[in-house]
Amino acid sequence: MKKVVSLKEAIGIINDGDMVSFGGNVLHRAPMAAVREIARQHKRNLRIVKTAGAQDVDLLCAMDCVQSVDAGFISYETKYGLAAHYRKGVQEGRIKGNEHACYTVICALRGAAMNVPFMPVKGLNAGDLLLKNDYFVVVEDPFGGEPVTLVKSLMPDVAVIHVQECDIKGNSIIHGPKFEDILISRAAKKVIVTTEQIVPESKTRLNAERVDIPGFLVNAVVHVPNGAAPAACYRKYEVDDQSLSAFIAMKTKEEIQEYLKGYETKDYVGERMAGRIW
Amino acid sequence: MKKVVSLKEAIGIINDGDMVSFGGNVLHRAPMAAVREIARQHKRNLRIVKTAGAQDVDLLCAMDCVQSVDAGFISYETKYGLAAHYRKGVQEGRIKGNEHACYTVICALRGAAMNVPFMPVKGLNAGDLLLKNDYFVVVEDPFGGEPVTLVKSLMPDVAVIHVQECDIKGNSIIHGPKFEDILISRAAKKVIVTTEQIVPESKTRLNAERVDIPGFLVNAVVHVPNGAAPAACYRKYEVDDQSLSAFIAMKTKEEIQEYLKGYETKDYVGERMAGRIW
Amino acid sequence: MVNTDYRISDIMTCAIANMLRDGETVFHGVSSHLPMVAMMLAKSLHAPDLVHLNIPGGVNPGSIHKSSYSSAGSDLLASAESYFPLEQVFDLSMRGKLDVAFLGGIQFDIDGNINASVIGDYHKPKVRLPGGAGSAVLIPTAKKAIIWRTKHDKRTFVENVDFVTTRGNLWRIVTPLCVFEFRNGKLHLESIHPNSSLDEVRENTGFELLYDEIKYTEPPSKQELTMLKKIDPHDYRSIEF
Amino acid sequence: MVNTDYRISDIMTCAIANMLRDGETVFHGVSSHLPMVAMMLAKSLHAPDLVHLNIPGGVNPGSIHKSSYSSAGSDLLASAESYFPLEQVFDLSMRGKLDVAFLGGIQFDIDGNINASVIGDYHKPKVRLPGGAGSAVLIPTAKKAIIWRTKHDKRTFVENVDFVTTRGNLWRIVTPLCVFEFRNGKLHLESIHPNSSLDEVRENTGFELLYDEIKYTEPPSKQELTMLKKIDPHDYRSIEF
Repeated sequence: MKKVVSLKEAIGIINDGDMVSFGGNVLHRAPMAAVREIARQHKRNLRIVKTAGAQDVDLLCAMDCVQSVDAGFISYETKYGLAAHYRKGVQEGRIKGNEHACYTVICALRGAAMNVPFMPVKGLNAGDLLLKNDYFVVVEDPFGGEPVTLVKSLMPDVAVIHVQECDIKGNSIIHGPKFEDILISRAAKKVIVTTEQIVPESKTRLNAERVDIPGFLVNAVVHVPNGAAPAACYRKYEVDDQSLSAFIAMKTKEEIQEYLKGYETKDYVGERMAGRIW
Repeated sequence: MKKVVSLKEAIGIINDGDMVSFGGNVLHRAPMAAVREIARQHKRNLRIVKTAGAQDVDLLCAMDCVQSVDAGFISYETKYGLAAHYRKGVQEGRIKGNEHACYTVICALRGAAMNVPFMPVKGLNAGDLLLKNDYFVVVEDPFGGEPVTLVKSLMPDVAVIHVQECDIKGNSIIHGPKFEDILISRAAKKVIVTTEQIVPESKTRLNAERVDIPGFLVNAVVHVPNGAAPAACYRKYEVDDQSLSAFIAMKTKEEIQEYLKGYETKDYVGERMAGRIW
Repeated sequence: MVNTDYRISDIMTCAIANMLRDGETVFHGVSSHLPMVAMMLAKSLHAPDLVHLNIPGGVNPGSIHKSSYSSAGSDLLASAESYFPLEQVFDLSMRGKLDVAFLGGIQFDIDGNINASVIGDYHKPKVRLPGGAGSAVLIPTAKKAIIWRTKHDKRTFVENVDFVTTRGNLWRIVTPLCVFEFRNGKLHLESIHPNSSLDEVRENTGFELLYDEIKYTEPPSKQELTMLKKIDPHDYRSIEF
Repeated sequence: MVNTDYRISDIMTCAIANMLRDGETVFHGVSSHLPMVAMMLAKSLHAPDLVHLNIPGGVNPGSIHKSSYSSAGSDLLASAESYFPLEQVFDLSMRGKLDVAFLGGIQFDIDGNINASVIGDYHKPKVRLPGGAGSAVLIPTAKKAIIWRTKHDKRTFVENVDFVTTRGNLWRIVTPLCVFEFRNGKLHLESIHPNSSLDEVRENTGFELLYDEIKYTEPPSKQELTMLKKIDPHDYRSIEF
């Protein structure tokens, strides 16, 4: 029943081979502490789902945790360039890059939230994505209209989401852009929330209408201040330019292991909170 | 460009034969002033879409404005009994009662919001609704799973929604339960908002994250305090028991015409606002 | 045997409350005061972590004192701990994560067919009923579908329903006289309320009564009745009677 | 003819701004500083009721001064007038209500094929590109799809793209040298920027140049340059150069 756990315990929920979806978008509110712990725990063959990822996907690709990536866009933004480890993994055939159109990831997750095997998608009606990927199929409209493209639902085993506020029951409030986080919290079988702050239940109750993820959907809550760094977290911190630039310059797994080690103290600072009696 | 108009002008947007969807739920925040104006303007052959309706649907059925009703539930709640005019219309064959499962209305509106001709629905896999209605069809899953039920999308021409706060651009904030209002605002081609209060743009901007319907989706804004009465409006007023009970006791169109007349002063009180230069 | 300290509405409310387990996600809809009170009762006594879901989206409302005319009103959100509206409750059930759903209906038969739609022909009905609301998707997907009905007569429990709004996978039906359990594809008499008798149930049921043994529903306890007065002081549980 | 008062980024920004009409709904995505500035410019000058849409969901952000490293950041919501996130922008485009979408791409050919996916084979790529993001659904559905690209060379404007991420229905391509228009199924040279020439465009384009007449892109006006300094003081429009 106790939901507030250590980062290690929470990430222990994830199994090798799981389909995992991350919250945030590119450089914003990605659950980076959780991602680093996934790498430290040497998870294998993860199938990553995200509309638009950056360091989260790139780091896991670098550390050989990834079997496939279903996404519309994997890259840092202009200033930071491309996701080298993801690219290399796909180019060397170690990682399957399932290209979507961002929206088809969204539709595939909507299909999961509704527990249907596919979702119809307007718009995707031309080009090679349709031809080269078995997760798209064009069918007749049984109601007599034009042919319709269907995308196969993506049903994540685990969603990992970083928020600014969460109470001990898991009721979570995201400040600023929510990106696809609410959707993935509904699409996934299990939800891990990392949070800047654990707030009293009385506070979330005062803002009940603003709770983005109700506690009963949440399996684990981890207190991780700066848990999105080096990505940005609205109202908390901006991108950590130095950390991100350093990572992007890294070539070897050894360098990245050191990088992960460098974050351990920060990432585990919430352990004490998990141990407390609430 | 001027969106703030009189109730008469706003309802003028609706054409005979249109598919119209109302906000609110049963006795809560139904756009009753707009519904009364639809009746006064003698709209004909409207195709009504709502998960769960009460006086809104019943009144329009009484006044012969309705061709069909797609809904999961049409009735007042326990205390106020059944929707007599709707029942009578369906029983006499004047109105087509297309029964849904509330959720299939939701799915059909999701289909409209995504502009796809149908939506897959888990759950509806047994019973006569599936057999008797041509808007449901069961198909093979092209990805190889179990057969899947599809519901045909319902694409409203107009959504009519009553809110507590709206600015002159149409940015609308709903307090309390939103029911399916946000969905219908996305599913419909045009959106009419009636509002308890027209608030300054500076106020909606301060609450930008809480805006439920962005102004660019809204075609007409009407200032109608008490515009949901005799239904309830959260933080503004409860159900008007006397008015509702009186209506439910009425049998003839003449009685209801008088009832509608009795509301004219109240319903048109916002006209002056529409005339003002903003 | 009739105890004047409690009414049929109390028996039904307590019987339903005792069907709910701690931690379960439980949904009630519109015109559902009795199950709403039963959920609050269960939560107040043996199921503190029950998750109360409803149409306006108020998760675990703190109070139902203001729900006089509606079990789908804003008051349920005003005192809630989070917002999870109807749309998403349905999605939740589709994902197999809704433990209990409370649903209504007008006619039931021994095979678990439920009619909430029409009397007579669907396209030319003699009587158009309000409609099954969530039933047709929730009964097949909720883990336990509980139907309550404040009438128990031969027009309600019939040999064959006029129309099958949905069927199968219901779990219990609670009436003023008894509780039915649906198992192996048939309705079985699970327990008779202390205010009723086998004869009375038989006389008011239009199909054969199946049962292994005659059991009686546990009467409301003193603790339950005391708690009911506290959580439902305006007696909303009796609105339908 | 070269005016040293403005740079190529200014020409492109102003050219794009002038393609936007008042009242239009316009979306830009990630890594899209230049079109973002162009939208703000249009809105500040001739299109006050343009509706600015973006990934974080900030409708009509009041300022873009804080968007230094990202055109998908929270700052766009912090100063916005309402919230309308990416999911819904896509739905809007599917419904035919998105007037303009800004998209990227790595390779383009004369038939309007766009590659943002791979160089080489899709399943065994020589180079895995970032991906088309919204392109594959927005180019077919937005009323006007504008592509901007800060490189104009024969590796970008090719005879045949390696992979068709999407095709058709694009409207304009804006490069450092010129503007292409897509009409009757072919890319046509619409106008040459004042800093370039027909020869330069031809030398850097891997396909035949189609045109009816030689036109030049309007150079940035004084008013535009003054406004650019105000709305984009940190020169984000030049980030990609």
